[in-house]
Amino acid sequence: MAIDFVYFAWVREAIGHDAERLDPPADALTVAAVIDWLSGLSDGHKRAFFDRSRIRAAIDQVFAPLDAPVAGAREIAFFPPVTGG
Amino acid sequence: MAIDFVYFAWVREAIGHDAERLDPPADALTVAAVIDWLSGLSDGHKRAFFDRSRIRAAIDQVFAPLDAPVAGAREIAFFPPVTGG
Amino acid sequence: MITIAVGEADFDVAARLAELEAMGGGAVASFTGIVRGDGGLIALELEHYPAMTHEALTRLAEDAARRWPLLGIVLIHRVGRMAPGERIVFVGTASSHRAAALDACHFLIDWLKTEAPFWKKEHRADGSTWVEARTADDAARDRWIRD
Amino acid sequence: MITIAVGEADFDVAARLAELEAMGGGAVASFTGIVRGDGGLIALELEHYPAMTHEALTRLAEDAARRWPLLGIVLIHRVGRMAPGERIVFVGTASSHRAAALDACHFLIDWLKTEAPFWKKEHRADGSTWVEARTADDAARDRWIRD
Repeated sequence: MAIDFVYFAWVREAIGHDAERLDPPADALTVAAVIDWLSGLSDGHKRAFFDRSRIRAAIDQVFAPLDAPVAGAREIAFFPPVTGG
Repeated sequence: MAIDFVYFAWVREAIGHDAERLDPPADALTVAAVIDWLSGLSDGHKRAFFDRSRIRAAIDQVFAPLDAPVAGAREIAFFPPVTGG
Repeated sequence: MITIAVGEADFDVAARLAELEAMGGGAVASFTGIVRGDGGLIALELEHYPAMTHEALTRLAEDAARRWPLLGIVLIHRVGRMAPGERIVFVGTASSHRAAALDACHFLIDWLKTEAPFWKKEHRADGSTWVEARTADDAARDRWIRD
Repeated sequence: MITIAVGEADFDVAARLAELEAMGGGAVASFTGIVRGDGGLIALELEHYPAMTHEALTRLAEDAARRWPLLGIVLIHRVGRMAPGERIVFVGTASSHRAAALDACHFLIDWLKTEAPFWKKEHRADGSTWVEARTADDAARDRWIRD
């Protein structure tokens, strides 16, 4: 099922756009597995997700760990650790 | 030697005035001894100093415990525990 | 009363404090973050996740309201480009208890720094860099975690 | 920069915060105390020891400046008669570190409540009473005592 992917900060800059609708393979069951698949899409995606320790995610606007299941997700966001305030 | 005594809050109200210059006896060596002497001056002074646990003092504008020596003091203030802020 | 505001415009601290002062609690605390001009900073750019930000800040405020007896919470965070000296963030709290107002204010800014979807980019004459998250900020947040 | 003000007039919180924001530290914290209208309070009267107050507040601010890396401290305390809803006291701090600004602000209001020569009298329809010192305020102050 298609998922809206949204990117922020240097993740967005590396990928080159801020959103895309994609249909990950059915066996990409977790955020980490989705990242593995996304990394193969382009050099930009590969660069963005190269250092997994610096990647944070949110599923449907709620922070999620990388081992979280993605079943039913409509929107998955990837970004660096937050630096607001 | 004459000392300026100043009073605040209900200590002032009980005594009936906010300041007086008095010459305590030479053997009133501590704040507590001065209080003993002041208590004999009038009913108002007696009422003001009746509950010693509720009396605080400052010597020359610095908080002082009741057992502090009064030698050299120019101004002694008596008041309840502070309640600002 | 929880007030959340996220936007590009500067905000009126006095008006927000006046609202909190009017709540009858007697104690109002605030924290304001301002862009520092350290190291030749020309501008700070704040990016956020619009679909998530308001909800994340609301959850944060509700969490504070559960932990402390608060009468009012104001959270304001600016986004976009800001120059040194400009305000970025404001946290204000009102309570009948001064410790509640002050502790909740401290909690809110600590959590906001680590739990709200904002990212800072620093622009200098020699280029632009994304601000790295600080482990000190995580430690400040973790201070508030209770069993 | 230490600013101490004691007087009958209300004060301009926004102007004081703007001074602290302009100090370049990036972090400004404040606490404002307001007269509460609890229990039919008509007015609050603040008496102080004029010859001592300014010096006591200055010592307090200097103590905070020794404990935390502060760029600015503002302490304002009103005296005289105030109605419910009016500001009584303001503590503001500026620092390069948000925890320093917030902790110093908390310290200053805790100590001001127990170590500065002010006394409150509450006026109600049925009479006037001096406010009793609270042991909770002493406990809040003692939290900051270091060996």
